[in-house]
Amino acid sequence: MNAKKMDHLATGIIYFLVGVVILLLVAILSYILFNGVPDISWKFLTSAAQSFSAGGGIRDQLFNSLYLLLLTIIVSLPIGLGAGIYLAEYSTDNWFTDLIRTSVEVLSSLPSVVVGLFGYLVFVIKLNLGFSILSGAIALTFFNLPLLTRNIEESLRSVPNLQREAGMSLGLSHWKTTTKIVLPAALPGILTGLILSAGRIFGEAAALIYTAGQSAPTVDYTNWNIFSATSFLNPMRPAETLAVHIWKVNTESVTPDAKLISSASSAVLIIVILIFNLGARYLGNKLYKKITATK
Amino acid sequence: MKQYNLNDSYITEIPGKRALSTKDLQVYYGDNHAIFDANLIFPRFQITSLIGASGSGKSTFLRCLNRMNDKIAKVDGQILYRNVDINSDKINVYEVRQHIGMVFQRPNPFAKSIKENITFALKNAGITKKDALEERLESSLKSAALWDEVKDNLSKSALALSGGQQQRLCIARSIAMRPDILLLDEPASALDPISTSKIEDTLNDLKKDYTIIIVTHNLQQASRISDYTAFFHLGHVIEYNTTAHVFTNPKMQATEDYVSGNFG
Amino acid sequence: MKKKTIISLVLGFAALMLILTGCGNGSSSKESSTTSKSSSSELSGKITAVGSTALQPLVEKAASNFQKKNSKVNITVQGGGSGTGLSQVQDKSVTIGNSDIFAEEKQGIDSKKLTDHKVAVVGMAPVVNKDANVKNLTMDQVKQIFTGKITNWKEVGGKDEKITVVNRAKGSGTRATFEAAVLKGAEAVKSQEQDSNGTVQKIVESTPGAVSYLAFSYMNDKIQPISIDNVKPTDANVETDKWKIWSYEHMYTNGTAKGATAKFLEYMNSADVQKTLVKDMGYISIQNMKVQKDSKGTVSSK
Amino acid sequence: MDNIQKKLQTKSKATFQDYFGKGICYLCIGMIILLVTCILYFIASKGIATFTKDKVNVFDFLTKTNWNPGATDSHGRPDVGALPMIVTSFSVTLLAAVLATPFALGVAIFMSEFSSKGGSKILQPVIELLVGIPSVVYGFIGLSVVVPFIRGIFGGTGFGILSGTLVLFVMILPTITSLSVDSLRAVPMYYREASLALGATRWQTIYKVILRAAIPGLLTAIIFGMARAFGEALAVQMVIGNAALMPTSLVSPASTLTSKLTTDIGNTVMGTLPNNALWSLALILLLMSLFLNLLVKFIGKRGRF
Repeated sequence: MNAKKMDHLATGIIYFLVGVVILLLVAILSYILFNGVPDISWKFLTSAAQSFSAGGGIRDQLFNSLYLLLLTIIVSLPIGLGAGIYLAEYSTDNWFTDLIRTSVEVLSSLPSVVVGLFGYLVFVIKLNLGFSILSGAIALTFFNLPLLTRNIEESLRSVPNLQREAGMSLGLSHWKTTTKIVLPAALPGILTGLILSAGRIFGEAAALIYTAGQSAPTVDYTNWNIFSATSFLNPMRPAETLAVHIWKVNTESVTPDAKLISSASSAVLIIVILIFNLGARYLGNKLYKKITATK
Repeated sequence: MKQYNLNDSYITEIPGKRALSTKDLQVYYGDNHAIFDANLIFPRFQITSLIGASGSGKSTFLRCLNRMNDKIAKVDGQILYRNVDINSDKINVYEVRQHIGMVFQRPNPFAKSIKENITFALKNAGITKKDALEERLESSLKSAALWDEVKDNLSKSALALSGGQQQRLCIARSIAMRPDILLLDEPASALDPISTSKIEDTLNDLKKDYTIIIVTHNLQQASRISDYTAFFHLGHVIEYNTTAHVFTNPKMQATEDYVSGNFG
Repeated sequence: MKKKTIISLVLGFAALMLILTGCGNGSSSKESSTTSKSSSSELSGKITAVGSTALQPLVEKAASNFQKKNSKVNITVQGGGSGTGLSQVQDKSVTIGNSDIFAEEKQGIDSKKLTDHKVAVVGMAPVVNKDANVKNLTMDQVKQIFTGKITNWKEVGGKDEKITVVNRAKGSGTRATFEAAVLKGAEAVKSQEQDSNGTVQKIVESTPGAVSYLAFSYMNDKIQPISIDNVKPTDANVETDKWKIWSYEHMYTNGTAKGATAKFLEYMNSADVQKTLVKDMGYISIQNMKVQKDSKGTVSSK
Repeated sequence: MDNIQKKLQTKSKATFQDYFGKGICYLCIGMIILLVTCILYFIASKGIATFTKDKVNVFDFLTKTNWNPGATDSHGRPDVGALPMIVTSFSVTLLAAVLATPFALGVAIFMSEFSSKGGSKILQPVIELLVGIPSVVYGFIGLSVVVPFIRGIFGGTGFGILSGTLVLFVMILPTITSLSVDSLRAVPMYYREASLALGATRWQTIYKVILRAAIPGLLTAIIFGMARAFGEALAVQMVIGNAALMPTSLVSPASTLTSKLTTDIGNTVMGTLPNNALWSLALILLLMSLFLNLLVKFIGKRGRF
């Protein structure tokens, strides 16, 4: 077979593979959306969940998911940035760097239920954080870090070396060059990583069941005192997230409309991730343009 | 390729004030010995060209002069600047680079506005007064012959400029730091002839205030703009003399072959 | 941008440090958390109840009602499984351990240390996929099905269809109860295992020939509950022990319950909870039981 | 000594900035190492207890096929043989990776080499969207779509390795795809230009130049995917059947390490043999992924030269 024919054949195969995947994606997404969207109402989004009776909403779970996302990013992004910068800018090829890379990969391969139980015994019990958003956020950091670190490293590496040399040749410190020149240029890539990991946070259940807990006590959305037990901002309160809620209504709940709640919640979850995804991209582009002054 | 005796070299005495000199400079990339015993003296307020075939080590040598090779290569020997050996471990390399600036082969403006490209490093070096920054901005862009082209949209992204403008911006960025010495690594190789001649004009103007060391592939360029020329071959400095001598009356066979185009 | 990065870096670390140091202090001062002043009229304290997922919704709802009346009591209710509940209450990590199973039945638990509070009764029944066309079995047939002796529905008068046994997770309260009442020491056939009522319900509903067992509250019209020896699985039959497969829901405390915890457990057994929430949850009120069962399975009239 | 000479030989603000930066990086690295050490120590100490405290023979544990931690076998030893779970875990992970890799690579090549910006602009967010679908939702789709589908075609109950593989395939597809896209895009543009300029067709360029240059990145993408498959519990648990039996076919109920762990852990009491044995499963899980990591790293290193 000659090269031209091979080229056509390979192109055909790739289009076929892409077609199958697209079909699959569309099927899954429409399955979830068609099953769920008709049941989403304003009331569903804004009322509290019910244990035994129909008509419960997901207000608290939705908020908890978002808040947990925020806290997890606050905990894991700095560490991920530091580690990513180290690997991309400071590390040399030696056993220590290898050790770090292996560590990061080990973190990524931990089963979530193991992290959940570890988090339960260490954060919830030993460190006495209790079932809390904070325990959940720390546990999720375990999953978040590998993806984040790897992504930040790759994004930094993909910034041309010329930029680094430009900064260094002006007498800027390596750190300044990295943070003020290389990092902004790597921002779009870093953002992708953040979005990917955010998806994981939204969807994680097994690790949270044992750490953030599976109950959502009623909180007061007007109480801004972060230390008050009823405040919605208190990171020390237990918080059932949307994914955990879906798990719960499907496994042990006796709510009569469990099916409705779980399909509608799944759809909400997807829509929220979509909004987050697009929003983060939009903001990222805007930020990038602002930093780089491109119009 | 013809074999030349690499240990044979002709290095002329340099009269007048020296800006920078190297003594027995060796560079190794891992096990690979890239520069052998380079002993060169660069005169003040003159333009010196480094010429030689690809892989002759001229760029490597240039990058050693402001310690840009620190991370990638092992550099032995001395580099003397103001009687200080700036190749020592104890030297503050950031300070070195503020006095010995560098412009690279490909234009590499920061992804920031034109103004920020110039002022960014200045602010970081402690110049924060607005007037001072404005003054440096204008004077450096004027020196690089870019002021008239960009003065109306200084907040535009530097990436929107043409290649030649970008390279002149990079020169302006370097001289805004008011260095003593300016190192240029084939600054015009990626540019069209018009941009190239603008850059050459700029360098000629800069000569009165700066010591310039330039690596170039372009022999005409070397002969047009430089006062001294050093010829590199396989990591050895073969000949170092005034440009006129190197091009019209080379002392070494290798140099003669190279400048006459009979090389390799 | 940069400044923000630095600030967030610093803040992040500060927060982590704070947490870590805070925890150190916290763990030294923590006690099993019933810190109520019995003399004062208003209750206060922190109660953590962990364990059985089946019991969780009931306790959660009761806790929220209880807190409305006693605003200074803070109750956290979580799942995790009966085993987790029992071991954590034994370690005094939590105040109350929720369990579907007697502490005596659980390997590794020192039941003498724990005080049992039975809060509800749960009845369980075998369920089959509707396709099998079976409604009534003898106790012996059920036993033979779950020990793998009978493998086709036609052997017990149903359709010619292979039996797919779906068991519950080893060590779960539901399985322990079922095996005690039905298998009586015989070893169950190795088969699928699931650990939650909801999943079992869905699997039995959708898999032809499937058989499993569920708590009464998970019965619906898409699966077929089985009568045993012509006794229907109803609350009334459980109350008189005519229906044999039932167990208690327990809330264990380490030692005698005190203060707010005692009051809360008292509330769990009050008419308030037993008449409404327990019913809503599909459990049988402890007050309606005409008989009682001990940890060895011996039934006596009350 | 003049002012400049002095400055050259003293530390400046920039020097301290670098100390600061390095310090922060090392702190972060330290944090990661601390986390990893903590969790490794924790799982190892719990997992080893089965062998040290409960005197289970490691070899028996790895090779026996009977899992019944509550009971003892005919010799009076605890009956814990993890082989069925190990085999099943390996099977679903490898099968899912084998199945997902061509699709993921195809999509990645499409996104980085073929498509105009529009195509990947739509595909990318959609693929990222899939990462965020909770595994429990995948589990239920698996239970209500995949299991009946398999039952319809192959008979049996539909539960088993095949259903698990299909569910995992969808779950790890986005992970492998998006990481592969990253590593293909990281191949410098001039590789492509050079190859095309030499007269190579697009496919030759992709196959001989780009894929080859991206091998380490692609392998990492596959490891990350496999790691996710290895560690996935909730979704697999719903479709694999959870029977601690040696799998006899792709459609007979089986049990992975994670599904066993998730199903049973809440019902066991901390410190007892059944609980320790489950932690030993977690330890195996960890060691297996560690081993796989090292293996692929080794391959990746050889591939580069």
